[in-house]
Amino acid sequence: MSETRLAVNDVSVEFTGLRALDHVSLSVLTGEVVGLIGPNGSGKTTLINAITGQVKLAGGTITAGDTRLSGLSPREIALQGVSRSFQIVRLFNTMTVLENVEAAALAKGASLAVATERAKGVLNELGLAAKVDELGESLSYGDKRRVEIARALAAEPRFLLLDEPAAGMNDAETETLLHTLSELPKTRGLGLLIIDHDMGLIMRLCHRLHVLATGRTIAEGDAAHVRSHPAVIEAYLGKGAVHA
Amino acid sequence: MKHSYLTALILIAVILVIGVGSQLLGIRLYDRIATNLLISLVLVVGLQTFMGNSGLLSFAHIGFMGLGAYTSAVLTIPAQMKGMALPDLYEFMKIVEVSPLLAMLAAGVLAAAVAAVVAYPLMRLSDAASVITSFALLVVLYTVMNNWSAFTNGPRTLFGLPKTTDMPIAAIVAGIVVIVALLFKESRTGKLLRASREDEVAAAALGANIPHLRWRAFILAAFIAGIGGALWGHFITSFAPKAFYLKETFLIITMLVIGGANTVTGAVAGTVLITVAYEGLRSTEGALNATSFGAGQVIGLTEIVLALAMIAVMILKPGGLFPNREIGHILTRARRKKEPAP
Amino acid sequence: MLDISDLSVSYGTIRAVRGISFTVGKGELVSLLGANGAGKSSTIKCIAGALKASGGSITLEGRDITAASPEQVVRAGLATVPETRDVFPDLTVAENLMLGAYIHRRDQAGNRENLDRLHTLFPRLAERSHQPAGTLSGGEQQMLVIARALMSRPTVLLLDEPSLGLAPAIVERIFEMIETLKKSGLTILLVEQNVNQALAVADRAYVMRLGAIVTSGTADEIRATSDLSAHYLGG
Amino acid sequence: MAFAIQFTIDVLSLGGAYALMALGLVIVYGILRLVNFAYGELIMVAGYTMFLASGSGLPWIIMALLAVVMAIVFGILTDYVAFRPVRAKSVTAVLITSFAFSNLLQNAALLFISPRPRNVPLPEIFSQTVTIGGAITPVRNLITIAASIVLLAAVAFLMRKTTLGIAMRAAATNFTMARMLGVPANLIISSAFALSGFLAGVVGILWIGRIGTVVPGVGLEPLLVAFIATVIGGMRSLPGAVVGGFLLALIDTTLNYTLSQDLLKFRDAFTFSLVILILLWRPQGLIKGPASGQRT
Amino acid sequence: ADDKIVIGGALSMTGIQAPLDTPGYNGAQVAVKFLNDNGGVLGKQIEFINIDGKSDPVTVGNVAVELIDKGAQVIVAPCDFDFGSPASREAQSAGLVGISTCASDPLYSSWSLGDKQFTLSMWNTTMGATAADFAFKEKGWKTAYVVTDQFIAYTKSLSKYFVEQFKADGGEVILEDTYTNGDNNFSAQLARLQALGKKPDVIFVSSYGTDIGVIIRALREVGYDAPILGGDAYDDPAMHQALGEKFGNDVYFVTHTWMGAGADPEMEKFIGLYKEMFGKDPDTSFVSTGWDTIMMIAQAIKAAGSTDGAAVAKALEDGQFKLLTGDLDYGTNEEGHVPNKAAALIELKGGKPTFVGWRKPESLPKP
Ligand SMILES: Nc1ncnc2c1ncn2[C@@H]1O[C@H](COP(=O)(O)OP(=O)(O)OP(=O)(O)O)[C@@H](O)[C@H]1O
Ligand SMILES: Nc1ncnc2c1ncn2[C@@H]1O[C@H](COP(=O)(O)OP(=O)(O)OP(=O)(O)O)[C@@H](O)[C@H]1O
Ligand SMILES: [Mg+2]
Ligand SMILES: [Mg+2]
Repeated sequence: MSETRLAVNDVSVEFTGLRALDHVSLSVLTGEVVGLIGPNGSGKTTLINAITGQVKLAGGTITAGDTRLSGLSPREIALQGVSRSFQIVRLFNTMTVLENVEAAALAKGASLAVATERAKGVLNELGLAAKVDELGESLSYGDKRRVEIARALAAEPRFLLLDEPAAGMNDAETETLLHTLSELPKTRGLGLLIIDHDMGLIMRLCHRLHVLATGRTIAEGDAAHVRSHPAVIEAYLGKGAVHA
Repeated sequence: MKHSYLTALILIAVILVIGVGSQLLGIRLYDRIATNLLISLVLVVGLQTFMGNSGLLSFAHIGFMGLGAYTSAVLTIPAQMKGMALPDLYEFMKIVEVSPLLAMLAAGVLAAAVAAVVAYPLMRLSDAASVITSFALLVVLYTVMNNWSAFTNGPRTLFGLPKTTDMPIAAIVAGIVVIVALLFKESRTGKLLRASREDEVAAAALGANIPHLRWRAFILAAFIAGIGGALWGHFITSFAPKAFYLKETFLIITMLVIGGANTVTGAVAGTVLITVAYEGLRSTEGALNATSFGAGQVIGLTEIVLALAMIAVMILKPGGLFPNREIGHILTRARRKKEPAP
Repeated sequence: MLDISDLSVSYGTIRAVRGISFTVGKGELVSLLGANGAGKSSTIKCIAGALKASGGSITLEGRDITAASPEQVVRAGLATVPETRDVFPDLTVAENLMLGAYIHRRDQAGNRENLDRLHTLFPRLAERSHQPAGTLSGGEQQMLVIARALMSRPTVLLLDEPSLGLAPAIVERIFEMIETLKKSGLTILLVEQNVNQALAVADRAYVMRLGAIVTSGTADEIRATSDLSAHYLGG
Repeated sequence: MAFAIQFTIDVLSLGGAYALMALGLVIVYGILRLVNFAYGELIMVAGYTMFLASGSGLPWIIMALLAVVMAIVFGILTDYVAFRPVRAKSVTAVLITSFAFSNLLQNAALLFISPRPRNVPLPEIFSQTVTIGGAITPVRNLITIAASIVLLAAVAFLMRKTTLGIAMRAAATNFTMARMLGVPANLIISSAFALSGFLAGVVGILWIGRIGTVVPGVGLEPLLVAFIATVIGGMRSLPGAVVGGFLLALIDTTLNYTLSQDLLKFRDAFTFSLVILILLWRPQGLIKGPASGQRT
Repeated sequence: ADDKIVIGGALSMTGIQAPLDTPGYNGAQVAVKFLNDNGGVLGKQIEFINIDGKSDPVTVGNVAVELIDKGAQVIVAPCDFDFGSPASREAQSAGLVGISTCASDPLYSSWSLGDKQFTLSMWNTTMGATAADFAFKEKGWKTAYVVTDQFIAYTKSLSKYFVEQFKADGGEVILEDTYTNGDNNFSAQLARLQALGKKPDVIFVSSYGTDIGVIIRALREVGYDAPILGGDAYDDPAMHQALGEKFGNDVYFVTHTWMGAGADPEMEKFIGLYKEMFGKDPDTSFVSTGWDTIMMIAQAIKAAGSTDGAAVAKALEDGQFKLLTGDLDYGTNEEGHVPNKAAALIELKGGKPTFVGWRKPESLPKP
């Protein structure tokens, strides 16, 4: 499979009187894991929202391969192979886990039979096989996050954007998640953009990091580089992190 | 899905029990109540296909029922009756007289066609705006029925429809509609629509075309409502536009919500429960009135008790009797739970 | 100051907290640790009056508040930061903070002073005074919830995972703040996933597992417990 | 000229009544986000109170006060019966319970009073007319206009200048959290219903004063009007409700004056089509309320 | 139940019909008690079962079926074609006689409902013509303004026959306007009337329920003080009270009878019986329609010697009935069971009704 690039070029986003993203550029290749970190309110979630069309751009373009995503509706962007999870879980609460995941495949045009099969496959992969018949709302927090990831995967995306998938998980759960996620780029050939405040997870999972602060890029590069970048320590990691 | 077959089977059995039971008792009133119940079932299950799957409250459903009833009336009232029943009818329509079955189909198609045209732009609205527009649509439909004297005889009672609906016909239509609703729920459109009901943003982010999905469900619901209207028209044989307005709208919405809007089982359960409760209470009220104590003055007791019961059900089961899972699903799960996993 | 004795909490048939007892002394910072689902949040909510206890008693400064309503508990001087980031999404940041001071709504001057103090602690909230709270970023919401609780000028503060979803630098700041608050004489009960940081600020700690307290001691004693992670990870 | 004056007075007096109806509904609907179908019955309660008091020989103003008090009492009762038990559970459940409560009150009126229209006492001033610039208009209409202005100002003050409005919105969105901040949420929500009842009471007196009689179904029309006005004006804003009321009156009156007799029958169809168009154009209503906290 | 005669009623106790049907129901109860106290009919006691028709044609139809199920041998249908006809249609298909207490639209005929169906009321041909003759011939009012509520067959045809007769008499209708029941807003009609620039000699308002009062007030308030004329829907004490001393003047209406001295020799006896049962005076002529319906049914059953539908229908066709609402002689089945009857004229003075007298037009418009 040839490599494709999800490219964010010089993107700005504005809310009433507030520049949440200020000329940000970033790219994710298929097969690659990119970490997006930054202080609270630095615009990380907003960047994902911008890529998936949930907020309008005030400037810049976003492309996936040769296709221009900016200006398209969330639906059209999804059909271009970009899937996401949400910082605050958004499951289909009164549908079963299986139906939750099937929906993603159906939305991409799969037939009923194909969708069921694909959903079951993905759920197995994420260790949720025993929960297929439960309702979304009855799951524990960690399971909910996993179903969200399964749902995004069932859409067979080229690019997967995850917003704080490990929040609220304990160390053991985070470890399992790390393992699952690190396999994805290889087995599915997708590009992964991940936001999280768990530095342990981010440092071990990501090939490259991108750091935002108040809507601007303050650093990018590999883990070691970013970790020792003074601006990043100042704005994000804090002095304590240096010893950790 | 195995449990969907089971659900269909059970719901059809319920319809059969209602139908056969009412005949065995040999009381004409029960036959009438049963037929009425089955027609309500058509309407409530029809409403479920839209409201249950999309999660949007629709007030306009009864309006489409009215459309169906009047369409069928205009098509089937015998030519010699039309002079009296529809004095203002356009000349060329006066000679039209088709078979009730054909008219019923035409009623469904017309209702669906009108729904398709007017509802398309409305389907992108959600929340309060969608509730109000559907409500406004009901008022518009009602106003048209109430005033387009040529076709409806205005606000006045229209009469002369041939009485062709009986219990077996109503049961057959109800059975078909239940199956259609179950199929629709499990169809691609149905599943995606349910996803959008739970979370619009997430569903759109998956690539679901929400307005379009809603639109399809709305047309289906209107089609069923049109059929239901025709069925009802040929059962009652005389009615006025008031029969397609707020009171009836609330009644079917109540039936659906009490039963559980998200499931077809709920639609059936709610219809049966409310009908039985209503008829039971009404005969109690009648009996009270017959005693010298009540002396014909006990008015509205039925509604009062029913209202209290509704409040009680909503407090105890806010999602309705069958909030999420169909009966077949519940039973298969219960069985699986009993056989402990090896 | 805060005495919990034999407290139980149930959700229907699920018994989330099974007869726990502990105390938090005046000016003390006590940490409550435990794996997911151990019953920490349930305990907090019960003390705050948002959940009814199914057994046992809660006393605040010698006053029995077991059956008190949440309103009464706040008026008795106890404020809560729940784990669920419950901002009022449609209200602005300023309005959220204003509600935090609901019980002092007559004392406008005092509130303004308190607000200024919190604005220096969380400058972001000052910048965003007129933004609807629901549109804040996750971390900003967390800051708002903490600030709002402090607007009621409590003598006892319950904090349920205050660092959730916050950037490392902010987490650091929060813990600095907690220490400052403690120094100012506030009594604090802290629930945290981040054990090391929690123990770094706590005087004493209790470890919960499956609704019961399994270990307790000073922060140093707990840190020294070798099987802590076994309890902590719910192994 | 006389025509223009007549038209203006017609619009203003109808609009004043509509605006008041909408204001009473928007307190509950716009702030608590709950549709109170029993709102119309509060108007009915005010009417029947007047009827029941009419034999007492009390001065009219006392009867009117009594009517308003009863509407307030029933407003609070609505909260206790239909809203409090299900509020937290589901929006549709609330819809059904409030509808059921509305049915309950209507049928109680049927059972305990009468299905037949009952007369309400009206003060002399309600049937007097004045001539303004050549147009004759009942004094009642002027009272309605004045009442709508005064009450709107009073409610706006209450909501803006006191913590009450904010506390109401907080209690409505997250009940438990509001209580954990010391907000007596139950009391606050009940007070919203009381306020709604108060406005319904005033509307009841003015509206029924137009008709002269009260029947169990008298509340339906005000409810519908209030509902529509609230929605087109802006569901989350008090001024929106008032603007909606006047706008609806303007639409109604204009159609009344301009449509030919054949088309006039369809007036409601035109009005409601317009409502649909407005909502398609601005789903939030004409006047935006305070910004909503929705984001992804 | 061979030992009693069951009469089923679908009269509306609730809804817009209640002001017409509840008094009828009360009157019927007085009649039933009177008959039973005096030995019943054909030696059998009469049982009158009424189930609320709720002013809804669908409910009325359902109720009729229920009544027939319960053994009703005659059906008493509610007023007016729109609400009453479903009951009559059910009665007809069960082979029973159905009688409406006060439906006055000529659609309430054997032509449209079947050979066993009757109405106790005069038709609107009589009611409209009476009003027209009274206006033009007696009072000399030459120009009329007519408002027609599109609500039901009754409101429409009453205006139609009034206009036909008024024109035939030589009068001029300066404006015919329509109104829809429940509108509560009469400003458009007023605007059109004002635009005409002429004041009519008489205003004919055919409407229903509380709306009549609203319209009259609206007209009076803006200075139209011409006499107002209408049909039996005006015969509602609540409306009279609502108009009160101020507006309840110069209003005339045609109705079934006068509930006081001078209308009928039997009236005093009836009022006595009514008072005994309900503790107050009857306040509308609809009370008499209920009494009359039951008494007429009893008389017809006596004449027929059985409760058989065909026999009773024949007895009704053949009989002459002396009623509180005037003498009644039905036409044959071919003539549609036209009720040949006189009408009572009432005037409102200071909000109180007074009896003007009985009228029977010489010629009637064709139904
Ligand atoms: N709809 C909106 N209206 C106004 N401001 C907004 C809106 N959405 C986001 N913001 C602001 O934009 C900024 C960026 O928010 P964003 O959610 O992207 O932050 P983040 O980097 O994801 O932070 P966190 O780590 O706390 O989740 C924040 O300051 C937030 O308050
Ligand atoms: N609303 C509820 N209904 C039913 N069970 C609940 C509810 N809330 C919590 N529980 C159950 O009660 C137990 C204790 O939950 P609690 O939230 O107190 O745990 P916790 O220690 O705070 O965990 P975490 O670290 O994940 O926040 C869990 O088993 C949980 O599943
Ligand atoms: Mg974020
Ligand atoms: Mg917790």
